[in-house]
Amino acid sequence: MTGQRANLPPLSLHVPEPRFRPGDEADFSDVEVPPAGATRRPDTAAPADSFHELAYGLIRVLDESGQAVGPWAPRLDADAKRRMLRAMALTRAFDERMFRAQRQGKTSFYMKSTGEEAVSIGAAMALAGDDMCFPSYRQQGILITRGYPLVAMMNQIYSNKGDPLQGRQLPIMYSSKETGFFSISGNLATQYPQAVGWAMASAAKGDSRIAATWCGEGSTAEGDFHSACTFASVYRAPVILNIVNNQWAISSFSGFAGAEATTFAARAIGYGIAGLRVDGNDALAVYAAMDWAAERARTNQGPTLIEHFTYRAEGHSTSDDPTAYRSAGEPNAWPLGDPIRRLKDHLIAIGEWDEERHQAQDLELAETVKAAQKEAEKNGILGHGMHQPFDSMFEGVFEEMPWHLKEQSQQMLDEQKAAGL
Amino acid sequence: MTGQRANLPPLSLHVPEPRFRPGDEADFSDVEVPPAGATRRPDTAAPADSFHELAYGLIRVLDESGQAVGPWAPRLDADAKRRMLRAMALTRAFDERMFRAQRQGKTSFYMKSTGEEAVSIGAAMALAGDDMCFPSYRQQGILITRGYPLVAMMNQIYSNKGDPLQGRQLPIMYSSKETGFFSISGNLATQYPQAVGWAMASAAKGDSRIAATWCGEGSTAEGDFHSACTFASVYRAPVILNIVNNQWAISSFSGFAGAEATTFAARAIGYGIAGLRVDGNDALAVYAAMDWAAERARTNQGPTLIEHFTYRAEGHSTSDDPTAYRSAGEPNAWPLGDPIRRLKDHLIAIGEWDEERHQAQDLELAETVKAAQKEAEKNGILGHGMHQPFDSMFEGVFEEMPWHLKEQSQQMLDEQKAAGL
Amino acid sequence: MTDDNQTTARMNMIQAINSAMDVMMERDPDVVVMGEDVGFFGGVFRATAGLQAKYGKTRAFDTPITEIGIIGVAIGMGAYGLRPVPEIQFADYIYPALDQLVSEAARLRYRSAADFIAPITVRSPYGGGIFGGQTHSQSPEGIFTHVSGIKTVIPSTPYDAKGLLIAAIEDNDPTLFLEPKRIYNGPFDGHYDRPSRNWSAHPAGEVPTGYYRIPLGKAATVRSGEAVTILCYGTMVHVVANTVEEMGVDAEIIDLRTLVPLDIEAIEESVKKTGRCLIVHEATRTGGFGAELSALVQERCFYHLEAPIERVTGFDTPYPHSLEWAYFPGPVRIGTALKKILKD
Amino acid sequence: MTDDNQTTARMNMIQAINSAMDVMMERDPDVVVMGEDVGFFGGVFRATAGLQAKYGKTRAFDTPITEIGIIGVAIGMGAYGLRPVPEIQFADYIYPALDQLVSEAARLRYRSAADFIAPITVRSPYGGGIFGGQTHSQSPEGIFTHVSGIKTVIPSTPYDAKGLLIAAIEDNDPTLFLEPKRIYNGPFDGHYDRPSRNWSAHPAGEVPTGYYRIPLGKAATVRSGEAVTILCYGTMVHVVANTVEEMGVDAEIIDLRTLVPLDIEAIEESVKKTGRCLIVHEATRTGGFGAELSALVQERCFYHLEAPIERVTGFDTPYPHSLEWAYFPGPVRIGTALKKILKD
Ligand SMILES: Cc1ncc(C[n+]2csc(CCOP(=O)(O)OP(=O)(O)O)c2C)c(N)n1
Ligand SMILES: Cc1ncc(C[n+]2csc(CCOP(=O)(O)OP(=O)(O)O)c2C)c(N)n1
Ligand SMILES: [Mg+2]
Ligand SMILES: [Mg+2]
Repeated sequence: MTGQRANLPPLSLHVPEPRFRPGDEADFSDVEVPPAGATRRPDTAAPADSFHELAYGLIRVLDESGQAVGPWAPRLDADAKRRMLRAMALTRAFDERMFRAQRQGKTSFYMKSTGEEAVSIGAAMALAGDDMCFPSYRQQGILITRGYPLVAMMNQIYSNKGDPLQGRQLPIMYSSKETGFFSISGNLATQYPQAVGWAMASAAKGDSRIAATWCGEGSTAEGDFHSACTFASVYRAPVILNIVNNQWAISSFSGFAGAEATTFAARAIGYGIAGLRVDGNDALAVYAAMDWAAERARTNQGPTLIEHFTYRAEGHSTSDDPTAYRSAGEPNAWPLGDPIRRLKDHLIAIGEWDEERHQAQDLELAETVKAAQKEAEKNGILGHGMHQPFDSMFEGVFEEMPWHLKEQSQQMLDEQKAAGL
Repeated sequence: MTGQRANLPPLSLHVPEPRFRPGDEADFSDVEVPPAGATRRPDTAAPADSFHELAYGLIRVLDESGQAVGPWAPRLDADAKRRMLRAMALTRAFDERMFRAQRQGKTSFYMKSTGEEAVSIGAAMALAGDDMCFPSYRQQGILITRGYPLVAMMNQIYSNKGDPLQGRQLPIMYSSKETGFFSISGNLATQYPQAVGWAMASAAKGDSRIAATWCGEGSTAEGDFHSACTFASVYRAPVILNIVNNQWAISSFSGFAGAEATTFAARAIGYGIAGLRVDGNDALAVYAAMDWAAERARTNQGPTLIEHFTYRAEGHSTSDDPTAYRSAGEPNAWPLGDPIRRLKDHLIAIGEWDEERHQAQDLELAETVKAAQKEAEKNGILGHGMHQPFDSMFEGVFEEMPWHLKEQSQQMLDEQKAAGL
Repeated sequence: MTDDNQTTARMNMIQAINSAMDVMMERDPDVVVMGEDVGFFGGVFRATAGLQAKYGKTRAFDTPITEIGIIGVAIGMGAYGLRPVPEIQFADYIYPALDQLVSEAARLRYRSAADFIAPITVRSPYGGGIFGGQTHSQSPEGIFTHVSGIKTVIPSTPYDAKGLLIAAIEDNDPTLFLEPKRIYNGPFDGHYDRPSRNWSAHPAGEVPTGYYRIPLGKAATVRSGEAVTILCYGTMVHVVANTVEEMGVDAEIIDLRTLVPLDIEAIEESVKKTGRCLIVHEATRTGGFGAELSALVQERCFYHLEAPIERVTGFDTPYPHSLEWAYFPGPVRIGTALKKILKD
Repeated sequence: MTDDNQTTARMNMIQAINSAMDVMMERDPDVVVMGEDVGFFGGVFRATAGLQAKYGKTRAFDTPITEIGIIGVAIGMGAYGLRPVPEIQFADYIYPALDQLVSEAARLRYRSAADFIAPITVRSPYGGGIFGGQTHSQSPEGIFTHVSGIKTVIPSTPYDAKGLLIAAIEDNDPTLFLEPKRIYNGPFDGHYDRPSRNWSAHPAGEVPTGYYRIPLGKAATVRSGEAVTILCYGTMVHVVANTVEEMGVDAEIIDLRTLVPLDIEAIEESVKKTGRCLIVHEATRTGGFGAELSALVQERCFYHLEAPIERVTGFDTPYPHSLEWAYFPGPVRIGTALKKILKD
């Protein structure tokens, strides 16, 4: 054969390493933050390959002085913005309380969305109420925005007798068809092709509802993500594919999902679909991007993939301590700020909000959450008593219970009884 | 909620449709074929994001007059080019003969690579002999280029007693570690992450050997493809990821893999890795692209993804008739021509070949293949007699045969004996 | 469950399967078929031939080659309210979709407390006997019968195939419908060296042209007998029936038709009558569905058993290309086992 | 198989597993560990803690979150000549990798006539008892024991875990090494409402610090007895042992340790002695490995059996979060089955 090998240095394997580890001082001063308002907003009918640069930039609306600027600034009235702020603050209050409940041994597990509230709430505000969401486990903000009862959420978290999912699912794995919120899976990214399928069905039926789905940047590596993007591209499905790039996947930084090489929004370019990269801590930018993508979907322009660039301000879940693998200073050093503070500052800057009202609202929301918790705990907490009849375990595996489950159920009941349980 | 739904037309589902179906006249006159030599050749150390346009163009070397032109024209002497031509012609002759053997009932299955010979042979010429190939089922040209014995290939196809794979695999699922040719799988795209793993191992060990892999454009939809690209990007693996875009996947045209939306080379951009799109019927262009990618890999610049734009001139395999789903005229109307004819014309144009020699070579190769076939058939053909001892079936499931396989083996032998077989 | 007085026609198993989808697509606009090459071409085995021409591209369509995607998208469509019938081109290629099938389709109803369901019917040709080598011959049913929340159906005749497929499509649970490809064109007696037959001569090749159902979970007694009960399904039903006939054994042959949920009553009743039991399947032995059958029979009929329950199955090796007929559980192996059971 | 006179130390199962990898990475530069969060962080259960610091990033590294990729890449590394030990974070997440495991790792040696091999050891925590809900509690061993070409190993103590893991890493065949996460920290007697114990009080928590092997395919007799044989593995070994003790039954308890290849001799010998057999596992019942065990025992010990073989297993439902302890095959269920077996 030809291919004479040149006298080359040996190969070496590159293994990514985050910039800061425990003990390091986090310094993001070199992170380029493009100015708010600087990104162009293509027509929603523009071909996907006419705005590739949007996959590499960062759509930002809120500037340093709290003003909403540029072509992406959404036409949202102050009421809507206050509702948005409120949903974000409520989500945070809810997270705080439920995290604490887990620490108090009232349930097995919890996951906060702290610092990422804008991603789900900005999105939920931009979608129609009957659009279908296929979330991952960190979009509780959608349920809260859509008015799903806090008590029902807590009942699920406690797996108690009020749990709509009958104690079957790990805490926070909500499901509410009525709310347009698909059953959350423990298996990452499986919801992605499902969302595309739902959207394809809606399109095939000449419906007007669209679908949206979310996954973390780490989860984009799963095969399901790729299948979904391929299907979405091929059939021009009316779906919005959201990547929540909070820069961490448990202990693995985004470099292990490919962030050293390019943005996650650039995946869209690979499939020839529309791609946006958005400041995920800017609720108005998230809203605007979702609104734009929804219009594309509704007008048969096909799918949009949106990278929401944000930061996971706390641990992955109640099961980990983030200071074991990243600099303790990162959350505060992160330059894109806190989404709640930024929207609040905006409302104050435009004269539609003030510190007093904010504090009052925080107090009120804390009370609301506390009251809901009290209510929910009336239905029980995990591990303290059996909240579902034993044999409920056998229901719902199939629509009709087959003989073998009936038998197993009966045998269990008999045994429990014989044992005096 | 906000999100007032505008008064929009109903959604509709786009289902791709190829341009020509049986009965249609295939007309590719509007297919834009960029002139040979027009594409720039970046330095092999150039960053992957500095030549995105190469993923949308078409690297071509051989021009209409048979000259090798432009920056990608490889420095290959006439001998090497003649070896290349010979390997291509031999591959075609082999395919013809084995296809016929299947039709004659001598084996169960065969797959030709007609029209795509340049993709595997141009590649094999550019790689070092000890670089590791992870092919799909249509790269028999690699084995032939590397001098693997035709008789051994045929023995495999016949599952006869000379079969190096002991009759265990479907015809054409070759394996030869010595030849740097990984065991072909029946399951599409599984070789992609394996190739990346091999390359990562080579890099981790400070070796100098690189890996290359191939899959069809249809197979790029598999999750394995995505996993492989992600791993390759993250660890900058010294691997060349080849997509053979022959425009058909059994009966499904490339639109069902996403070709309506963008090129397959553009997938590279999505992962932030180097991407090239090459005229797959131009053996010199394939060689040049592989050579460039190999140099990148060997100098720790990481992976390159190459789309080889070609055309599957015949059926998918012996199991289908392509005129049932595409225009019978397509293969001839296809504008990029036949790879063998094009390289032959080039060699003639530069005065290094002539029609007589070509015809003589064709005759000689046909004889070579015929002789090999005669030789191979001495070892038997499929279905005529048992070519492997019955109990060989139980060997090689594990390194050492466990008791249950020993028992099954013994029982089978006893039963066969009792039945007088 | 049949429309009365409907006409019948001679069908092979492919045609019967095609007819089931045709009938259901006609009756229910929410039924869609999809998969690799199933659209214009009508499937590599022609099972969906003509459906795209009749029902349009949004109801019968080709898909990208990603089994994850095919099943994941079908689940999403099911959640929307459609009743998708995805095809996996060969059962050997179902593994990439396993997570979507096991963690999603099979679990959706349960985990959402029936808020969402996945009423999908996954069709896939399975089994050996066509010289397909190790990746076109597998029988993976044993993987799915272990998964709670999914039904597994395997027909053995054109008549059953149509009736069962209609029932599966109408079922609100995810169903794996495995099609024994060796008998697509005709019943197979296990003698690969004899001329092949087609369904035209077989009574179950006479198939109603319209709608009818065969309920899931009900076995069929293919032959009544007193000497031994033989449990089998798919291709093996015919191999068993022929072997029994050749040997002149008074066996009761039960064609399970549905593996989950299983017709345990039929099994129990028969084994209690015969006192002996043989289980035959093509899948590899260890941990195959035969193990479950053996365990169940033993648990329920222990005091009626006069001889050990035997299993004749594929060996615990991949399906070898050239030794296909040594691997295939044919008349010799079944016959030997029968003799052994009857001797004791 | 042990270095003589080596020192021992108190280890829980995580530490023993960590030590096995440490020892092997020290001895063999081709051993690499990889998986989601296994690098810097040392794994969500800390099984790989310290290995990256000691052996560097190219031998212990984090991976993208794609199980297809983790196994596919490990196979390629194995083909190169390394001996990869990939971790799947929870066994519930192994399904996306099924095709790479079944169609590739398990088949590579066979289909290439040993031209290429996949000497990989896939580690994964499995089983319930930690309130993990349905996607952090599964026991999928029954899917893999049905697949020819892959070995399945499940330890029940720190001592066994280390010795078996070393043997698995040295083995040239692909091995699935399932780690019973409920007993990572201590043996579990099945009474979830009693204080948990840790390995420090258990003899098998004393583990040699250096190299030793426990051969694959050999079961351990945890308790000798005459009344009944109990076949079990992983967490259930301890639950069974404790139940037997509480009930005062003279049971022979066999810890299978390796499911494929199985120690059939130990099983046969024991059942022929006791005439009775109970099988216990946590996985769902239908088509679980218990079915295979039951079938094998029945086939080989039929004339010695004095009562039906019983199975106590997980139910055929997903693992429910709140009713975890009703699902878990605990002392009540095991006790009831024992009484039934002994009564007959
Ligand atoms: C298929 C699968 N593999 C692995 C896991 C374990 N796991 C749960 S969350 C997680 C990290 C996900 O990170 P990312 O996608 O970035 O989402 P984030 O938690 O940051 O929102 C992992 C690896 C899982 N749940 N499912
Ligand atoms: C996992 C898997 N799914 C489906 C198939 C069936 N199949 C074999 S070849 C093929 C088409 C592949 O097309 P492409 O990737 O374009 O390669 P080409 O045949 O054109 O070279 C299909 C669907 C398979 N072998 N494996
Ligand atoms: Mg993340
Ligand atoms: Mg192709």
